[in-house]
Amino acid sequence: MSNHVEIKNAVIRFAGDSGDGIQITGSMFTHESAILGHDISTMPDFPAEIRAPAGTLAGVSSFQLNFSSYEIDTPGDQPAVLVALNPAALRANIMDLAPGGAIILNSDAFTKSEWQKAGYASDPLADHSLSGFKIYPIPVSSLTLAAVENTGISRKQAVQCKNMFTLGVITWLYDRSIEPIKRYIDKRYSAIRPEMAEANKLALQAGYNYADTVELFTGKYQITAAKLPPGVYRRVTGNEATALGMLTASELCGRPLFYASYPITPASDILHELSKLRHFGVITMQAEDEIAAMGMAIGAAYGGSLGLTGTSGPGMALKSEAIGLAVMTELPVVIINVQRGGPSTGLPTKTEQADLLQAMFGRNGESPVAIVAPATPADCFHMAIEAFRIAVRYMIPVVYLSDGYLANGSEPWRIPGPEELPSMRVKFHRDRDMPLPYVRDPQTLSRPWIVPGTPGLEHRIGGLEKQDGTGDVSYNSRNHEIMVGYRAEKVRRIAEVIPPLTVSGPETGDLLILGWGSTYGAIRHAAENARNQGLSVASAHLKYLNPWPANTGEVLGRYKHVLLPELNSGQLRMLLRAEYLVDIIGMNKIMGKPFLMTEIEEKIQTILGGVRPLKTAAVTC
Amino acid sequence: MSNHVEIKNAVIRFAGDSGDGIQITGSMFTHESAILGHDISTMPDFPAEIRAPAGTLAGVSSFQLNFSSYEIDTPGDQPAVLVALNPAALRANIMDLAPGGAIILNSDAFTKSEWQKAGYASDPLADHSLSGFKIYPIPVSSLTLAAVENTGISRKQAVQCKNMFTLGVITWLYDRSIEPIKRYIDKRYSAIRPEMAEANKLALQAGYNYADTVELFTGKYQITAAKLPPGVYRRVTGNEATALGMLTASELCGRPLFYASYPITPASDILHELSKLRHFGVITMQAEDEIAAMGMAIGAAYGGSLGLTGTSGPGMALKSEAIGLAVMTELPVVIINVQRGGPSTGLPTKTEQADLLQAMFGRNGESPVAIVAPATPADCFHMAIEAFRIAVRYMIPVVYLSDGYLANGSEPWRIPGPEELPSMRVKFHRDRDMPLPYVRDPQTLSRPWIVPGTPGLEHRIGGLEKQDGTGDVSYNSRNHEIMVGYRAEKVRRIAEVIPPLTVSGPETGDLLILGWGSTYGAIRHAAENARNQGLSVASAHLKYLNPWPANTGEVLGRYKHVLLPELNSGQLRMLLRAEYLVDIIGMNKIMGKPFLMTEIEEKIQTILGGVRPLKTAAVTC
Amino acid sequence: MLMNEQATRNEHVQQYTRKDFISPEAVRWCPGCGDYSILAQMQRVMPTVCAELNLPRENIVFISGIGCSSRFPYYMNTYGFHTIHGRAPTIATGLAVSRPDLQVWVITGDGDGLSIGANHLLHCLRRNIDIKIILFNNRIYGLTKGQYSPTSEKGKKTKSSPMGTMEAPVNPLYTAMVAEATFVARAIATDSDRLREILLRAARHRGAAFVEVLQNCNVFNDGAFDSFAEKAVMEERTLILKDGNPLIFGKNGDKVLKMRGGSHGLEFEVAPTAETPADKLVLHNEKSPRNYLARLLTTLDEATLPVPIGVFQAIDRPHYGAQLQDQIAMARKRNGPGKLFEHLHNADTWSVT
Amino acid sequence: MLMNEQATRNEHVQQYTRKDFISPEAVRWCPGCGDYSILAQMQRVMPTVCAELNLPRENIVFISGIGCSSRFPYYMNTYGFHTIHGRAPTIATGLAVSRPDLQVWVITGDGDGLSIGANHLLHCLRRNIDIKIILFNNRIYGLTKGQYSPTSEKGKKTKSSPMGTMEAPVNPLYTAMVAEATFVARAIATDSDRLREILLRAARHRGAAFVEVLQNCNVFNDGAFDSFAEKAVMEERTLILKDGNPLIFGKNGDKVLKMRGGSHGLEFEVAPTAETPADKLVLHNEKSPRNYLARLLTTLDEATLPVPIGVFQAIDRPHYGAQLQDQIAMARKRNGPGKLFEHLHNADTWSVT
Ligand SMILES: Cc1ncc(C[n+]2csc(CCOP(=O)(O)OP(=O)(O)O)c2C)c(N)n1
Ligand SMILES: Cc1ncc(C[n+]2csc(CCOP(=O)(O)OP(=O)(O)O)c2C)c(N)n1
Ligand code: SF4
Ligand code: SF4
Ligand SMILES: [Mg+2]
Ligand SMILES: [Mg+2]
Repeated sequence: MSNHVEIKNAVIRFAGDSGDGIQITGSMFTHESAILGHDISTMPDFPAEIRAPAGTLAGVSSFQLNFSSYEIDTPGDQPAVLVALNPAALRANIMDLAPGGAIILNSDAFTKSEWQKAGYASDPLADHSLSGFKIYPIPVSSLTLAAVENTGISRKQAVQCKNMFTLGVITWLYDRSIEPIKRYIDKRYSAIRPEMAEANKLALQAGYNYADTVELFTGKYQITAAKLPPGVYRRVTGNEATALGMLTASELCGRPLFYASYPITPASDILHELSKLRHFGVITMQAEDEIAAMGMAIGAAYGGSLGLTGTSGPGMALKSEAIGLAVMTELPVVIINVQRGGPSTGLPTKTEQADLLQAMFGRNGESPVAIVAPATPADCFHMAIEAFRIAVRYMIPVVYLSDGYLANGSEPWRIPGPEELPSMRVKFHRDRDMPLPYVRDPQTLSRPWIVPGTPGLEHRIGGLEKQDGTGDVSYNSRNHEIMVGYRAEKVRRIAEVIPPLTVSGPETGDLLILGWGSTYGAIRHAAENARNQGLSVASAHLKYLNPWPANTGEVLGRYKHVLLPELNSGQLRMLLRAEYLVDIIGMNKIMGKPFLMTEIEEKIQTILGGVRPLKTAAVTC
Repeated sequence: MSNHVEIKNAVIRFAGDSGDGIQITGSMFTHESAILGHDISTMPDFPAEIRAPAGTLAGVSSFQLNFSSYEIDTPGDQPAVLVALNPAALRANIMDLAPGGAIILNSDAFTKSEWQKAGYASDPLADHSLSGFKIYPIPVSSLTLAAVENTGISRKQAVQCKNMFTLGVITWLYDRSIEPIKRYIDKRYSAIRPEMAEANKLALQAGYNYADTVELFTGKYQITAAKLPPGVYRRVTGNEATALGMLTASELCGRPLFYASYPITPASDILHELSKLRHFGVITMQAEDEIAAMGMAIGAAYGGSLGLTGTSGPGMALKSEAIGLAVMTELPVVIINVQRGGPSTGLPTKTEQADLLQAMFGRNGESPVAIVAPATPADCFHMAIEAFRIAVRYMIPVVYLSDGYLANGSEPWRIPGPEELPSMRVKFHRDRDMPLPYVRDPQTLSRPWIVPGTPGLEHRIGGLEKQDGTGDVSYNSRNHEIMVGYRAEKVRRIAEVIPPLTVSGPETGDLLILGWGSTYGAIRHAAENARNQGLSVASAHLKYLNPWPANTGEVLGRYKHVLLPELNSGQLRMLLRAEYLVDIIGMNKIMGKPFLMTEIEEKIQTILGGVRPLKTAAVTC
Repeated sequence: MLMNEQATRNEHVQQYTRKDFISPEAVRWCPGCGDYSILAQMQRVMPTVCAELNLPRENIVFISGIGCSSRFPYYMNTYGFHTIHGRAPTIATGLAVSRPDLQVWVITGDGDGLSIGANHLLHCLRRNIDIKIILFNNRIYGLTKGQYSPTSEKGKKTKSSPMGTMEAPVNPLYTAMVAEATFVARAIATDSDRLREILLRAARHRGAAFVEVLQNCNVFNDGAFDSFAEKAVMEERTLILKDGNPLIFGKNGDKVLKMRGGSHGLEFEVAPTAETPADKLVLHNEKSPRNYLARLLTTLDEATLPVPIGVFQAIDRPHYGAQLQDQIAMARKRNGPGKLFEHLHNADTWSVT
Repeated sequence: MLMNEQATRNEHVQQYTRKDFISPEAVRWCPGCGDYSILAQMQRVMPTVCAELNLPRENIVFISGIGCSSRFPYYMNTYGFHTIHGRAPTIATGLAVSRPDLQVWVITGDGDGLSIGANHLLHCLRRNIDIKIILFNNRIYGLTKGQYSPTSEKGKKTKSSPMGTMEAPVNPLYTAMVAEATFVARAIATDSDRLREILLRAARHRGAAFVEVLQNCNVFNDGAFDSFAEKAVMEERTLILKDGNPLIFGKNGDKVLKMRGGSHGLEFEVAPTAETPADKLVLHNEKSPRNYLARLLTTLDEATLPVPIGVFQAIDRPHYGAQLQDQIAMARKRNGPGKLFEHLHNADTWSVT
């Protein structure tokens, strides 16, 4: 039983009913893994209902964690271990489990009525449907109840401790100490609910002891710490990192942050995070709807704050008219869209990348905005700062495209020092001798930021076309064309201040896999694996989507094939094809789920197994 | 003075203050021209303000008419005659006048204060700035006052008659009788304002007599009637034809028309027209905003009516979330967007084609809709019917893209007979044995239209992703992908029932000029002119924008060059380039004004004068 | 001419039972949620509604926005449309106006109906569209997991207001009154008999009916209405409105609500019934269209005065759809029924041969 | 920490004249439009506002939506923002809350503010945002050339309602009252002295002020207010509200407005002043926060009762911005002022070396 197996990474998924505390269990184990120096990446998944009927497929909640001794960027394709607290959790997750993977399950929950509720026709533990896996049935419910018997909590509360029991089992399995978790429980819950904290610790210990005693498992797994760059780390979800990045942008600019938002999944947590920051002078407002939130952000930007609003797809649709106003009045507003499955209300808790074209074109008239998209949860911090750096420098609305997978997923984040952050102090225009609000900076083409309260520069702006220079209303034809041109050119010039597109892997070769947004990890590692197999495959990631880095066309031209995996039907692909007339190969998944590395690896095989060569026409136009 | 000059067409522009009755004058003359058998095409232009200060440039209103002995489709590039009732009208329009053109002006209005108000530094009649034109100064104001002296109307009213005086002059100039206009005045105004009708007729007569007597002009112009296809004609503006087409669609389908709209320029007239049709059972509702109007149309479509809503760009932005609901619930709604200059409030009374990409992509998620666009004011009738034909057959929202130029422009319309109209009777699904709202027709992929009130088919629909077949809520990944696929494929299949793209001119050749929407006339005639000069130039017009006719790619491939003039920065061009990887040449004008034929002709010269050859890569993808 | 074939209702509608209104869809609210009771009462009252109004089940439609409450239509075995956030009244308007043969219900929440959707609510009430609106007020955002709503009490600490909210709450019923709603009522989700009675009265009303149902969200705002809706205190803390009756409440009707005028304007006060002469009692009147008292009753301070339950107002005013049908009839009388080809030619035409 | 440098106001503000508030932009309303008078009074009152509140001109901002009325900001020589249809209150909210040093005015129309934008109006009033909202009510859509508006009288025939409208009109002031506006007033565009007085009082108010100005659109709805706003009848047909005074109006104050209770609820009636004992007179009270009388005064039937003009309500309630600053101060007291890098590290961290 002291059989120690050294492995490089582990992918484990906790699954149970929405009420089973799965997200908390996952989080705690993740936290501990991070502290132990592993690289981590997580993916929670929960139903759109607050709490669907217990025991049904609709009510299953899950949390997947990949922790590793090397650098990772995805929560892993297939869990090697599945913890299933009831039959529904088993049924909803079994298809993702790696062949031969381990299932740790709560045997108490596999009663006939329960497996029927989950939609099984026969007892999955009795029929042979699970024969390809290693099964570890544990009477979790009854053991937990026994463990917490004397704490004086109610039976309902006692049952709720079963997640801690399984956490104890898992902790043992990966050869860890349970002490840090106990400390964590104490720190978080002792003060508020001491008897529950006590019960949780007892259940945890019981699970650990059980695994240690019962000889259920043939061995323990050991994973060494990952070699991450030196520094101080914390774990962040994408939404947390976004909130921190926006705060940081505000401090770097020396302008207050103003966040207006209307709650919507999966963006609400950004509102929750930022509303805790009153001591920074951060203003948050829960608006009556998304239109109002956009209007408020515009008003704040007009007054010299960093105007920020955040939402998800349907809310983005509502903001579109007002975003047009920000385009016309050239005010620096950042709009966060944490994308989810669409169209319409769609799949609120699932991830998708299908709002790119909405961000590009979802307004009347020629109405260009800048667009950025973070690649990983931790990258959200960086790209949030970038969004405001562009917005204030170019006096332009910037759309920041996150998604559900980034928003709720987490990874370790090395906290940067002040010297690592860009300098982006803003200055308002105060020169009374140049009182024209639409005279442009010759380099950036941005108009001056003149805020009310500045003496001598009183002026009027609005949504009607403006006269070049003066900003007065103008219906002049020629002027309209000029102004449309300026607004477009201003976006193009942003390319001057964003980093070029870089590739991982060979600088030229057979295949470039291009990505944007949350597909980063799967793409990068799939390409790496392909290279390890001797294939000539590079990967590159577009974090700036309007404009693209100046060298984008050139990079695309260096490879025989370009593959573009997207969680949509080919939105970026269409834009790149139109611009560069390059026959980019699409790879599209619209299932509310991220790509698996293996899916991309298979696609690489198909392409390099000898399909159509890249057809290139004019590379410029 | 009986010097009769036979000409083929005449382009004349009336211009004056907003309060001068310019639009009425233009309309009357147009009307008479149409009745005389000319082909006509008109273009009104008026300020965004209801009535800007008299005498200023901002207050100038104008109306251009092209009437002709042959078939025309544009109001003409450059007027040969400009009627200017004040200095501001002169100044705002002079740059469009053809070299050597005639200016008929109200000399009474050229006082110092008036020409200063118009922004002239010196008297334009005294300096030599107008030397390139023929000037006919007439003291219109005083002659009018004298003519109506004894009718007992107020001075203010008397002054208002001066437009009729100029109409008299013009009527003489084109060798017409004024009797039809008198009859028209009688018919329209005698009953309501008899003294004004009388005064108007007197002023008209006075103008006519003046021209006849004063020997101001060197001759009269005669234009023979155009050879239009036989039939009964009436004049229609695009908005009128749209309203008539929608009514006709309703009658053809045998389903009531329900129109909900929120007033907005230049779409409001559709609401005004349709609200006169209560006796057809047409329901119109002025909604509280555009979102509500869209919601109402969806509700009506759900109930089995033809659900229709109409707006312009900013209103379209507001509707976007609800359009997504129609996409998800697959209900046949038609959304009219009478495009105007953007972005934001933009140029409300000017025309533009910059909302195509908004129509395509302005929603969250993968949310495809069908798109059609009429080519001329009269074509609005036909395309309105097409919009509903597609909507009900495919159970899909259809965007109908008109624009300000079509909406307010007019031309003769041959009224079709019943036998010329498509049959499109709709049937609701009533089969109790197949109670599934998302089971698809194998051919069209459309789901059945099951309306409330149908016994045994009670079901629930909504904006969440639906289970294939049952329509139940489904968060299943695979199902989501299937449904996204169906919604996209459904749009593609529409290509099966729309006419192929046809060309005017050679079937293969050096240049194809492709257009969409209101650019039709300018493109067609420019291409015709080029052919007359021996160039190998064809033209084709896309009236179906999503999907395109099935042969579109094939047609594009038959020409060395493809030119795509658009009143935007290249929106259709981008889509076509992405789809066919063809290096289409863009020609873009964003000035709130339609293309001139000559502009396109010049572009043809530039291209066929020998520039870059067409680069083609894969034609499919 | 193009009248709906559904426009004529069945002569005799079948007898339904509660079960006929239970849809096959599994209910997905949290255990203990107040929504269950509202659903149950609706399902129980529907057979009566159908019988009374001679309405077949297929002519009933439930339309909702987004929120926990807005899942309601899935569970009713009628036609149902779960639309988008805040817009249910607009979709219901299009349906009700174009299909006068249907009975259209709108289900909404305090966020759906009073935050993002308040404007539509307002306009559909003043249009007096023939729809029955049930607003589930739990004073919280349930579906998005616990942010404050427009009806949350001032100072409430939630995920989005960690230091407390700063806005005055919206009063749903008073807002409905101002919007000229013709039927205005309040019920409590757990007070099932009265809830059913009120749903039935809403169903009978022609025109826009607005019903606020106070509903406990036991996950994010547990006990929000306990101070007056708990069994033990309800009699003392609520005032059951009865048309034509004085505003008496409390055990054995021992208390009465009165108005007091004076130099500081008008105010309400509670007095012992015994000490109030009968002719000084104000009587509740549902049917007076300019009844200020009914309006003011919607505004009582919950902390110090009893909470009125029941029908505040139920007046007869032609609804939008009816007026529209009148216009159609009048237009047909004036112009004859529309004839398409005549109409296309109804302009200054000319012939080319 | 990141407080605005503008937050401190000038010690002594220069003396302005009316001319200082006239912008160079040419005014583009129709000749005879009621908007001119409102503009003139605003420009005339501004020097007083600035002097009284020690406010420099550059700290004044006018924000509008879309409509004829919403062109207003172009003509004021202050900061101005002509936004989009119906959304001015939202933009003003963002500005006012983030810049407490500014005085923010919102200019809106009956369509802009009560049709597409009513929801924002409602929410910004209940938040008591420190902005002054002037709604130009001409009971018509001017800029889009003559469709009916939410305040158009029922049955009105317009381009979009050729057979007459069917909806009950919105009552702007009553709606503002329900939305818990802290300052509510009505003026008539042509009644210049009183208009100026009311604008001044709105300017002085801290919190959301709502002023309805009745404005004639002589092109599309001429004479809409003649029945009571014409010089000849005004004294008889309007009731000038004065705080602490009875509701007396008419020549020499010969008439009085009274309330009547009874079995049919509460109603208003007009009586001769002479026949009404002084102690039976209700007194107008602007400042009582739960003053039902003030609310009801917004609802008088225009045809049969006098039209009240003046300030209906002016109560003191902490505005949103002030409460927010309190929260910021409290948070700083509790946590110290935010320090970025401390905050970034304020989590469970670990070191990799
Ligand atoms: C346009 C849009 N914005 C936001 C949301 C997110 N959202 C869903 S329900 C809801 C509020 C629900 O509150 P309420 O109406 O009170 O319903 P409850 O869940 O409390 O029954 C919100 C903000 C959405 N679905 N769509
Ligand atoms: C989103 C949007 N919808 C519609 C319009 C068109 N529109 C401009 S002003 C207006 C109504 C104006 O009425 P009101 O607010 O009463 O102002 P008034 O012109 O009467 O002063 C409308 C519908 C618009 N500009 N934007
Ligand atoms: S979150 Fe609240 S309102 Fe929603 S289902 Fe659960 S208990 Fe009910
Ligand atoms: S249309 Fe009416 S409101 Fe608009 S400017 Fe003219 S008179 Fe004034
Ligand atoms: Mg709620
Ligand atoms: Mg108005």
